[in-house]
Amino acid sequence: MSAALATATPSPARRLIGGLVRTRELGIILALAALVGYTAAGNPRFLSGQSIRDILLNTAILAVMAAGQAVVVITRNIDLSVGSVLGLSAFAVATMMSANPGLPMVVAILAGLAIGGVAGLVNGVLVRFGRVPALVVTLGTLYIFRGITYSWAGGQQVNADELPRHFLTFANDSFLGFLPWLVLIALIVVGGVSVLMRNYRVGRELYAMGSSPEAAELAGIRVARNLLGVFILSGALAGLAGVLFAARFGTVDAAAGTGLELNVVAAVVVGGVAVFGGSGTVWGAGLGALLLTVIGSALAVLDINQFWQQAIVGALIILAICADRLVAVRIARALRRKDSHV
Amino acid sequence: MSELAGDTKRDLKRRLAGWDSIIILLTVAVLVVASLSISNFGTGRNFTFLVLDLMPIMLVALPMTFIIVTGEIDLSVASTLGLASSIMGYLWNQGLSIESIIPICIVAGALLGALNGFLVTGLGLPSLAVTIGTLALYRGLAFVVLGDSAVADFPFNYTGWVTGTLGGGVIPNVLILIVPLAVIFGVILHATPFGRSLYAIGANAQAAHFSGIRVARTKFWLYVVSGAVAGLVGVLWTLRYSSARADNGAGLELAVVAAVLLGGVSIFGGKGSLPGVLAGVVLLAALQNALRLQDVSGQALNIVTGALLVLSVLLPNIASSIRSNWQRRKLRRAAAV
Amino acid sequence: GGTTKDNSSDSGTAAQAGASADPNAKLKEGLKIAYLPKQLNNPYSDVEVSGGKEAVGELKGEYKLVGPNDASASSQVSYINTLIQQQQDVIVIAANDPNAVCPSLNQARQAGINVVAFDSDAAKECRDVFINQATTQGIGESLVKMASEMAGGEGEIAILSATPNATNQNAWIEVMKTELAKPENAKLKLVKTVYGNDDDQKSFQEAQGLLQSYPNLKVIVSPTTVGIAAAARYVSGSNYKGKVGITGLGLPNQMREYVKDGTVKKFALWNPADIGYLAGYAGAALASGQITGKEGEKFTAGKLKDYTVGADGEIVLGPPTEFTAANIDQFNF
Amino acid sequence: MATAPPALEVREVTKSFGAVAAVQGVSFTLYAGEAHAMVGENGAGKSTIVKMLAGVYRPDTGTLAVGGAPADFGGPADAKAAGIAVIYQEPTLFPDLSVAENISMGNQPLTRLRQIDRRAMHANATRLFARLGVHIDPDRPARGLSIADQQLVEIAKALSSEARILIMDEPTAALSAVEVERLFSVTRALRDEGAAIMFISHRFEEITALCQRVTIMRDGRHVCTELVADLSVDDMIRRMVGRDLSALFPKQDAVIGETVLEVEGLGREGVFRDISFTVRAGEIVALAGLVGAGRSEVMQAVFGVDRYDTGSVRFLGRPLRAGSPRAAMAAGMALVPEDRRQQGLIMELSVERNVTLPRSRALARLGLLLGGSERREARSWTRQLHTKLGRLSDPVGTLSGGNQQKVVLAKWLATDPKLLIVDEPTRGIDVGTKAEVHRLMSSLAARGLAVVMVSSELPEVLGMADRIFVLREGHLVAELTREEATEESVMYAAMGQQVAS
Ligand SMILES: Nc1ncnc2c1ncn2[C@@H]1O[C@H](COP(=O)(O)OP(=O)(O)OP(=O)(O)O)[C@@H](O)[C@H]1O
Ligand SMILES: Nc1ncnc2c1ncn2[C@@H]1O[C@H](COP(=O)(O)OP(=O)(O)OP(=O)(O)O)[C@@H](O)[C@H]1O
Ligand SMILES: [Mg+2]
Ligand SMILES: [Mg+2]
Repeated sequence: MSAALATATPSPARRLIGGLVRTRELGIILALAALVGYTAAGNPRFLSGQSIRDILLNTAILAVMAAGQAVVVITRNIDLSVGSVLGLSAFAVATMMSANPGLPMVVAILAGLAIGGVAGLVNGVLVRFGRVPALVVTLGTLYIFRGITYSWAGGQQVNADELPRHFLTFANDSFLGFLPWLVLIALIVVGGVSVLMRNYRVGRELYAMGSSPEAAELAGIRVARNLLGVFILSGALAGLAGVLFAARFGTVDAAAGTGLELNVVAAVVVGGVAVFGGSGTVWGAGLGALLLTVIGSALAVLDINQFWQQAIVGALIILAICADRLVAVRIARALRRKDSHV
Repeated sequence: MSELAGDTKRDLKRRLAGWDSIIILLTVAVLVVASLSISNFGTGRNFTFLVLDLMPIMLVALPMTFIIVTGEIDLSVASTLGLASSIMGYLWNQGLSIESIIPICIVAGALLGALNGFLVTGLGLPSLAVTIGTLALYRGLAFVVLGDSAVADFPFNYTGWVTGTLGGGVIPNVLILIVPLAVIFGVILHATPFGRSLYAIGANAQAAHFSGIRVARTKFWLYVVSGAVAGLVGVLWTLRYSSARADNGAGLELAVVAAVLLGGVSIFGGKGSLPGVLAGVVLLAALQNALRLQDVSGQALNIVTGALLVLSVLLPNIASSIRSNWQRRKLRRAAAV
Repeated sequence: GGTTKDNSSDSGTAAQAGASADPNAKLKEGLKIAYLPKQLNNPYSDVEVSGGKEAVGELKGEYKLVGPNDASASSQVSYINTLIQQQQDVIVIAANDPNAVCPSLNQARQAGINVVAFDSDAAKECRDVFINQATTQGIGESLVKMASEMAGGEGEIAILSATPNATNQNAWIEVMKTELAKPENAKLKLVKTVYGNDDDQKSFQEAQGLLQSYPNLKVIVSPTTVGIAAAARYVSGSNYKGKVGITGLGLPNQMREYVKDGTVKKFALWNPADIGYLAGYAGAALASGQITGKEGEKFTAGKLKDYTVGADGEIVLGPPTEFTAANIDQFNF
Repeated sequence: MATAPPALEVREVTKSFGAVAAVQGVSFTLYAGEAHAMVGENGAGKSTIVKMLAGVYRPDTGTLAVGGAPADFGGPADAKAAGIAVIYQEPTLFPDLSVAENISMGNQPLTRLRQIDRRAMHANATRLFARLGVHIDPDRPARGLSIADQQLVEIAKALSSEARILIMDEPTAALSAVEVERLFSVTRALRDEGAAIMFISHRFEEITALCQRVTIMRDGRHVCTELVADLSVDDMIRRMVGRDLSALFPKQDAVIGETVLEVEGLGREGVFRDISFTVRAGEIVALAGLVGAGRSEVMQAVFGVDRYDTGSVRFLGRPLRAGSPRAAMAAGMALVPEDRRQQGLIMELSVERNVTLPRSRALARLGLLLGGSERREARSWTRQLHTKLGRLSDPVGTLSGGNQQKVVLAKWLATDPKLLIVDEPTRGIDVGTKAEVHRLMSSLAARGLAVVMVSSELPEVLGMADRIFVLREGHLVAELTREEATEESVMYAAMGQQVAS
């Protein structure tokens, strides 16, 4: 009797809830639409080709890092060292390219990924085998990686005129003439990691690890391997972001990316990834990065007093978290009502 | 009863082996070695400089320890400090007396903390996310209040008091503030039912709730206290540099969190002690002071801070795993015989 | 904003205040001269202090360079305290906040240390002399002049500055506003001042925001080396290139590319190395008793020849150099 | 049976935690097609053995052999690969993942692109639940499942792995008779298909119903392994405790006094509705019902840890503030919750701190907690409940499951309440101590304490309660007196139909 009940086709209630769950990022999409609409109404140039291009280019770097960070946060860890890794990679790659102008872009990207990957490996080993909480490790390596970059760079700066032309134009050139390379890379990263997290075993294992670390060990999940992988991924993506940063901004010194870690974490959190792990999506984090960038650009375009801008950014971050929370509560309530037999 | 005494003695031994006592010993060692080997380190004047340098971190770390013990975090403290400083400058320009400005700044800090507390406990939002938001918000408001200007003409009897020493000797005046506050926070955390409840909340909030502890209310008040202390430090900071600016104290939050973690407090809550945190603050400040006197560059200071932070947790873990490995091997050998 | 009114009882009563200058005193050798720029690892600061190092070498003194990684006044104070402990003879400082460093600088002066401010001044009660790159008035005027040339005498202009608190930038901007108020500049309209915080990325985005908000913008004036480079880079990579002019204060090495590709027609700067160089000699002159910081005192600064202390202890380096495609290849800093 | 190689062989394994020797030189063998019971007092070392078989702990000395080949597990993954499925004593679910995902974690069905086949995963969960006869939505997150539902998901998880060796550590502790019977029929089927089963329980009727052989443990040592048919329950208890035990449920008669608790029309949307009952001093009232009937929820709302939407609670004639456990405690209530890990204890804190947590205010002098008052109090209560522990300053998480339960009891008895609410008070407690707990409750009631007991164990309910309220799907459906109550009458009310089979 119960078998028949349970295998019945999904009830309307379930489909409704399924829909709700699938639009977990609904709040942030609405916020984004409202903000763009409002800004464009105030200044139509906000939707001009150049402006959209600029926003997407600016989002690209943040989104690449947010994708890695989202995965780390989903496993109930955090990687605060990403800003410093970006700086290290950006400086190293810029130095390499200025010394060997003939190297193709692919080599630069691979070098960035490798440098970031090694940095991530260090984090991962300390977290897993040193049993040091990720926040402590990466707060430490935030200082250490930055210190290394400073000691190496001193006051040197790699200027645009020292960098090869193809490296600099990479940031402005487009694939097939309309999709900038930077944006394409960001889309591939965010999309690829999203699919990995949603549809592959290893992705679900990462969710499981964040949801309950003890249970993950007991379930025979290879926690050590996964965790190292996660930190390497986050590091490598920060390294990649460093290459994109160097190409886009042309001038690189030891301070590149200072303080960026808070933006990245903010993007991830605004994008609906729970800081206690286990839930949230990578593409949500990508949206979070887009929202933060749009906030920044919109405030500049709306001609809002410089001094108010930072305050508004803060207020909007909090509003976004509240909206996200509201959606979560609504889903939970819907679930409970559906379960109830009273 | 004798069993009880035995328990106490063993506990003492275990306490001594705990991380906070290691960090305390390490701090003492660094102070002694630096005084002996670095000229100018052990001087009275340097002591004053040292205390002035560590004052903001030390004071903000007190409530931060409480908050981290309950498993939450407050990253907005430095921005609260900046906003309090801005308010101070603004009101001073408006012609208010300093005696009325100081309490206003502390109350303003408390209100900012209350907003954090409401968002975290009232709406149930994660504190890391909330306080990243208010970090930006409060700093932004600081600029709104004071803009790009700096206010500098505070009365000398106040600015001089903050940088001065007791009777012109070597004891800085601000110690009169730091020491009692540290003692009060320490006693509350370690010897009162309230302190006990903080550990319970941090280790398992649900079980604490089932035990009749008012989890949300407790956390709310911790944020209020944290804000008030940040407001007070904003005042002290402004007086010390005789400069009220919107960007005062920027970036201090990470230094505070680093010091608290170095002091052996677990970021996941439920573990840690205040003496350990105090030692952590002193250790970081003393090392930086000593290394600066040795002309070690700022970058190297970064590396030292970071390495210390990681090693502080890593080394005890390695030691304990070596110990247990060794024990296992001994057992196996005994079984084989 | 407030200024220093009656700061402290020890203001202006530094140890040497009563002493009188002896223009013929010999420059001492072995002086310990410490440079404390706004921030280490900043290309502009690096060029400045390189001149200082040269000067101290010529003076046979002990050169030392310390400084924070962030451009904040509070970290500078810690370094001043350290320098006091180390009993330096001269501190050469570019103040991040004119007042915040004041109590510490006064402590230094009470301990017998001479204080030279350069690049960015400290409150005048707490330093002996200030090496000014050019008069504030002169820089402000020349910025407006270049902007007007580029805009063809009329249209909208905007300023991309450093931090909202930067002393020197704010002073220049004030002068610019007065200049713009004059009838000959009536057709120039300053639409907005934005701040890139001397952060490359932030400056880049602010430049972007300006161009979006003000479609008719003719010129961006950036009186900071980080800002002008970022603005030039953005414009050269966007379709605003050729439509919007960039000018301001910049380092030739950073700007060479954009001058050559036509994004930037003209910009200005003094030689930063000379500031550090002059500051070194001024410090030595103070420590040797040649000058005390009073108006009218004279001293010789090595290859830069003779200087006179002006009002409020200011020593002006000289007029800024203007760089164009024609002359930029002659400079390397 | 002896001709085929044994499915699993345990030889002389030893495991110590610091100074505690949890398991010392234990050997036994599991055979395919046989259900093997393991019994022992709380802290005898059963769960420690389970964790060694699961690869969680590595034995200090001794070896394991699977299917005749020696096995050295580096971690749970290795044990899993060797065909061992484990249901741990404490549920280990992933709260954020759906129930279906929890069940197939690690062996999700894949599509051709090696992506997860969600449809097949859902179908798999539905099939397993049908087999166990439970209604849990496979798509809901595991968060918020009751302990019993969690235990059922754990069972489904273990079944889904189709392992050759199935180890179950007190899987029935939170289940009521109906679910237990379903579990047994599934387990018997598996056994008959050739799986080796190891089953741990403190309920002897379950052991005689399911198992062929039994291994008895005492203080970390192996006492004997015998055929169940050769031993009487008393034999087992004697060997496991080392002495004879007398009557199991010694209910004392008590004078019933004035009304202590009055619950009037209590309701909470989606959970329970219109619950009214009273409890008088000296009385033991039991709430019975199937798992998920809402009994725990009702009592949690009464105590104030949960909200309620309608109705009122009066305590000793005065209205009790809703939603405030502190007010309830001040009035003289105590609640021993069902989930000791999440609700009852703070695992990282010491035994001492846990016991005195609700009373720390009363123990303080001038607001300060100095000296040994906490320690003395903790010592006297843990002694009274025969808690097996090393030091009072050890984290409570290092105690065995049953001993943790005793600490929760100690914690609340120490508050000297007028009304004691106990939710599954003897979950995971061994026979000896269970008798002790019952004696204690009974004698407290005799001294005028009012007791509300939520229990899924029918014998306990029938043996202890003066009156029994039966809940079904959030409604109060029956009130039975001690005389009226029989297994049949309670089950009939709980299920709303005649008991099948
Ligand atoms: N992680 C640990 N650290 C220290 N001691 C432990 C740990 N785990 C178990 N012990 C101790 O080992 C002994 C055996 O515990 P175990 O959990 O195996 O008992 P059990 O037989 O399962 O009891 P129960 O029936 O109560 O579940 C107990 O004395 C317990 O305190
Ligand atoms: N936090 C929660 N969120 C949503 N539903 C819940 C939550 N806790 C319990 N439930 C549901 O409420 C119902 C009542 O559960 P409750 O634990 O009160 O039952 P019970 O009768 O005590 O049974 P038992 O304790 O034996 O499992 C169950 O269907 C359960 O799944
Ligand atoms: Mg057990
Ligand atoms: Mg229950």
